[in-house]
Amino acid sequence: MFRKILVANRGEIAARIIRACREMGILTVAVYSEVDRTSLHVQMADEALPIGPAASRESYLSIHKIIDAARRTGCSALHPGYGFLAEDAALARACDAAGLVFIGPTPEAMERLGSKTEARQVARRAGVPTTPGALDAIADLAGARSMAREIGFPVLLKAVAGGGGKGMRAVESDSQLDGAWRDAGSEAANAFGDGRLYIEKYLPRPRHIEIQIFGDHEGHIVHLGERECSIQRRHQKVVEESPSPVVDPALRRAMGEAAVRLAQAASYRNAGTVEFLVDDSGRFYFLEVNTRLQVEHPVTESVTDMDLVKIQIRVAAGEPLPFRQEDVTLRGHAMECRIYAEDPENHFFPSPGRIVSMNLPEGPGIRNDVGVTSGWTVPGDYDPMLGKLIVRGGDRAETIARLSRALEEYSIAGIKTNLGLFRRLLREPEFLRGEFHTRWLDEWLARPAAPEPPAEAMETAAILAAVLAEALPGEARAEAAAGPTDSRWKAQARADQLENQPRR
Amino acid sequence: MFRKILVANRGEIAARIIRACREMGILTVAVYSEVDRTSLHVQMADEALPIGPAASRESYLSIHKIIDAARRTGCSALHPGYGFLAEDAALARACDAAGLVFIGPTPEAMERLGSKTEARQVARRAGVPTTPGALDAIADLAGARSMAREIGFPVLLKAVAGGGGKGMRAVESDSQLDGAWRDAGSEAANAFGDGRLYIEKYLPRPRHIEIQIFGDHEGHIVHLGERECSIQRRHQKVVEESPSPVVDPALRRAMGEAAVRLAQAASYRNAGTVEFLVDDSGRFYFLEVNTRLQVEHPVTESVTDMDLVKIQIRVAAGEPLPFRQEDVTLRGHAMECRIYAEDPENHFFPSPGRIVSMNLPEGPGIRNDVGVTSGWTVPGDYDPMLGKLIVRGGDRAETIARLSRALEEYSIAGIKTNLGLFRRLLREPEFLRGEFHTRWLDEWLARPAAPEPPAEAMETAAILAAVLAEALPGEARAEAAAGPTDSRWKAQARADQLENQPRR
Amino acid sequence: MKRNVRIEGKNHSVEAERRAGGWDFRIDGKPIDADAAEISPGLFSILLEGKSFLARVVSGGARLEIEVGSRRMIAEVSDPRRSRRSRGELEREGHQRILAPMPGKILRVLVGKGSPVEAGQAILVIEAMKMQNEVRSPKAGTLERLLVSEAQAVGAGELLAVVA
Amino acid sequence: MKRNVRIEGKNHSVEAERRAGGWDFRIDGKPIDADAAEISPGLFSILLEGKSFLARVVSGGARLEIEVGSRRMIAEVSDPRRSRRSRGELEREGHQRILAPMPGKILRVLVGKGSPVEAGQAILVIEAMKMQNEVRSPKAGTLERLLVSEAQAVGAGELLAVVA
Repeated sequence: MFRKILVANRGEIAARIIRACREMGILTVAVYSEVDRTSLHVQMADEALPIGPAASRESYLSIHKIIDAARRTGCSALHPGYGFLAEDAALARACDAAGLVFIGPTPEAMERLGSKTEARQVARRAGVPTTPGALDAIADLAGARSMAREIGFPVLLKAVAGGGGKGMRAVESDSQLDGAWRDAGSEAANAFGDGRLYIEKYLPRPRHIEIQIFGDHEGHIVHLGERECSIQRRHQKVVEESPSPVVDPALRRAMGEAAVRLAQAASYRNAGTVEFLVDDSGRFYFLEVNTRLQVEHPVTESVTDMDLVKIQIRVAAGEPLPFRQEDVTLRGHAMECRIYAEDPENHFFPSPGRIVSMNLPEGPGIRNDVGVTSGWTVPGDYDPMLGKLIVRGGDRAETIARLSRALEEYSIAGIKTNLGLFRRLLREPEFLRGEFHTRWLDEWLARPAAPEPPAEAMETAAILAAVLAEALPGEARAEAAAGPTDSRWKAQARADQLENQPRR
Repeated sequence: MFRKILVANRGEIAARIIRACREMGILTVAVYSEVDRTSLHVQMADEALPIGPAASRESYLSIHKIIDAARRTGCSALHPGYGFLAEDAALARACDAAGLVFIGPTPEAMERLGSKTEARQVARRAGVPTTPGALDAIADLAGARSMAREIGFPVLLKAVAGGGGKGMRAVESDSQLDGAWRDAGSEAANAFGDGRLYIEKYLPRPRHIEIQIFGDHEGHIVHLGERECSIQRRHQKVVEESPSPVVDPALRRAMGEAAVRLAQAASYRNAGTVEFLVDDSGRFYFLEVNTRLQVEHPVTESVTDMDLVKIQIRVAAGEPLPFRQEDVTLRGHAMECRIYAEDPENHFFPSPGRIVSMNLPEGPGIRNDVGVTSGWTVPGDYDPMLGKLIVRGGDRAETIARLSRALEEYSIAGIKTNLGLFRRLLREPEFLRGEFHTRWLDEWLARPAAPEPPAEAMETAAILAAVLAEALPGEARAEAAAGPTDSRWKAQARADQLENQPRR
Repeated sequence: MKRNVRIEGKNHSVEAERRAGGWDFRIDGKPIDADAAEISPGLFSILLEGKSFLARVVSGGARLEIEVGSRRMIAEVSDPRRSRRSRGELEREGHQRILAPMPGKILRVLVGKGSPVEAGQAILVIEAMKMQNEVRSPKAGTLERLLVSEAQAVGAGELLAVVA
Repeated sequence: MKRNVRIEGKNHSVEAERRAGGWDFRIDGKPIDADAAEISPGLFSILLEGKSFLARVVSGGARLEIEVGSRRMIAEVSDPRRSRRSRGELEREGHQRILAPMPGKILRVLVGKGSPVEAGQAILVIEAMKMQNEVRSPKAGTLERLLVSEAQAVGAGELLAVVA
């Protein structure tokens, strides 16, 4: 087993990996940018090395600096987490070259499955259903038009190098194709340095359901059931659960076996996720493979009682998978909310700043995977995810009731978060019935919010709290009640002048 | 189902019950003494009523005030938690009289099993093994001597009304019997208002292993496996786990069936625990029944994925048990540490006072059931338990590794706690091998502590922290670094003048 | 002490007097059976006729954002002795100041100084937390002032532009 | 600034000078490659030659109790400019003051004023947190003063008795 591992990430996932290592008796080395000196992952690691300024390109995205940090501290392996360099085959190759074990798949598998068109080809060959459409990049607009007519509108233009909805456009009819082709191409070129596009059939109201897979050096590949990830805002997952409300044992087996076939075809090793779209009639279509640990891996851990990070490390160290397919059973239900520093009341603006106080929910069935602490200043330089709340229960209804209870206990003061969005979502009958698809949340957010029922006593309580908060002396309290820049900011927010969107 | 429940308790168990109610959509009423106005259970409940001064007798032990609070707030049921009035049949009867449902067994079952000798009779009749000895109170010293000679020394004198080691004496030989008989009798009379004693055979190095049982109104009784509770300090459980390292499926079934037979013989309803002593050869002997929810119920919840408080409420509302014996399967392993406000470095002195800051462990497999918050002043009027840390893992080794990791993350500043004791315990090879008995911890604590390995870097870190803590300005930090009464107290503690013991 | 509180679209006058072990409150002249205690900075336990509420002041300034249970409310508190003009009065109808909604970097300036702008038109793009955030004009008019340029770092609340 | 620190039975002289973004430290004259940051009250993140330590000051006063990882240490910090006598010096050998180790209630007084006491003999019993705590004499001698009586409430650190 490894003696020391470099954790090439920050935030909650770095803390998650460090916890797994600590439980395995493995030393950890954190790396940090200038603004992360006092962050949780630096506190938790056994060693910590600065790797540059706030800008990711000069710190968390610098393969050179990260490999150098691993070498200087005598690490024998590196865990990339998710995001940053996690799906960059160049990091995996640099690890090989430096004599470090990269805790993840081989660079060849990363490259093959990282190309969306190549992954579709692998899927087809493995007999895994894919949406109708191209298996290769489309050469030009004419090619796009002829393919679109062949499979029939609506279609989806997607970036070959893509992910996260970047370089993607839904096209309803022939007349929109021209503009969409141009926009998607330039967006893809900006985001990935690769403007190539392909086309697939657009499914109007699909669910996003993914299968967790695991492979070892001996070629054993298993799946750990599904995660339902249809609750997305602008192609970003927000709530995930397992099992899916629409997956029965037969569908689970079919999807699981398809995912395993695909992974076998790509000689896949370590943890990965095969994403599918599922239509109303339960037909599933391969979407893409994520060649890394997912943000939402804890929901699978909760229903399988396995620690995926520990298994990742064991498999990377050459150990065989410690279980077989027939040993994997799902028990109970789990759901995860991604807590973001953003303002759902105001176009989901990012909301970096100082966390004045933070109360996490506790008690039965609660898991907090959080990357920030009370008193810490969330920098504006990285992804706005503060952490995840994962809840498990005996069944979906208990899990949702528990999650509601947990969200009432949760509070973060000083910055805006999307906690209120989840509280509202968990009262929505369609959500409670499990009736949703990948665009459901965007549509739901666009609906006028139902007026809240009158609650005179709550108003009175708020009035009294407001008066005491405003009038009482006390430095600490005053600090909680008035971030200096905050009020100016809110004045602006109220004016409703802004709109935000994922970076292209 | 009940609309509103009165929670007749405080601290972590009150918070635990409120959480279960909230998840079930049931309103809760907290009661509180003067010193508990800002305590967590008052914050969490839907309603809160003051019931008197700090002294338990005038607040949490006042049946009259509690029933009155339930009536005034329109509650239809009452949950007693553990401790205080939880095993007092008079409360159950007062609930009946007031038209309230008592969430627990019938008063008849409480009385029958609350008498240790009567419980032994029930066990004998149900074919449950008991230690050799008396089935009735012993009339006088002569009777004690003849019984002791019959079963052979060493013997144990125990209070008929007893519990928690009060009114209990181990007697090695005939010559000690006289004094022990007198001391135990007066201790029992003081503690329970009932000085009657009985005798049973003393097992020298037994394990304490208990079976969780559950019964409903239809007479179904099931067991939920065992809890290993041998890690005790002066007869008080400190660490509990499930499954026990020495219980195999055959022993589990035998003990479980014995517990169920006993419960059936007593027409038992709702949650209860049948405690056994288990000797080296795996023979088990009935010890006593706890007619309530146990402190350590979360370890059973963790391995069964059931919520015992919710089942208690459902069964009390007349619902049948939602599962059968064959549906109960244990999965993984769980361990609990009871976090006390006490100083293990100095005779386990209680340590009430203000909690300056508190950091709970988080991440996979962690459950915090805590009754206090940062900034709160722990009153000196009640039990010193602050809360419980419960950890689950795939097996015992992973659970212990995770618990060690969690204990490193755990910190409470401002008052003394026994966190350090657990950190030390989890490095002890005998504990790690599961080789212990009910007196093992007391013996281990009496051993000279192994000198800690040198750790120069840790010393340097402590030096720097000390200098900054002492020298830096800042009100908040100064507060953390210097409780005004604390230093005087420690000066005393150092003098090593004290000795404490459970109240008789 | 006396305060005016505006909440959920209504104005209330609130009196709070300290007494032993707590406060006496009146709202709009009516005594309130309430006991309020500050648990930790910004967190208040409030017992109202026996009902228990946990009120959290999650962000502050002129408009306090308060959560009670899962309910979120905005409260504006003012001291009736201090006559102060509201932001609305101070802000000239004709001149709208555009402030940075978050710390970040000006990625693009989309409209030049002196150019006409539509209501809702994007004026510039700030990058923060991996997101591009378009800052739009609150009204139709002319971009009278433009105080930032591309690649410049800005703090939250910093004045970016003025539309007249 | 300069401080003397006594820890794990050894004395060290420590110099700490602020610099941009942190501190320069010397221990016993030797420069230390360390970066220390206070995360929250009493919680310090300390990087020592790249090793990361979390030091928690869990209780304070003249003797700071500090946890580093699962290691617990007692540190006494003094300012070399201020000459102060230690508690040991101040406390007369012959007179031992017995202080309440915790807030509680005097349940029983076991020895009368003026009576002889053995070292380790129980003098009184304080009840706190449902526990009876016997307070014992640190030395053989006479109970010179007795300042409390049964049923009396006492605060932590309150003087209970003096043995001479």
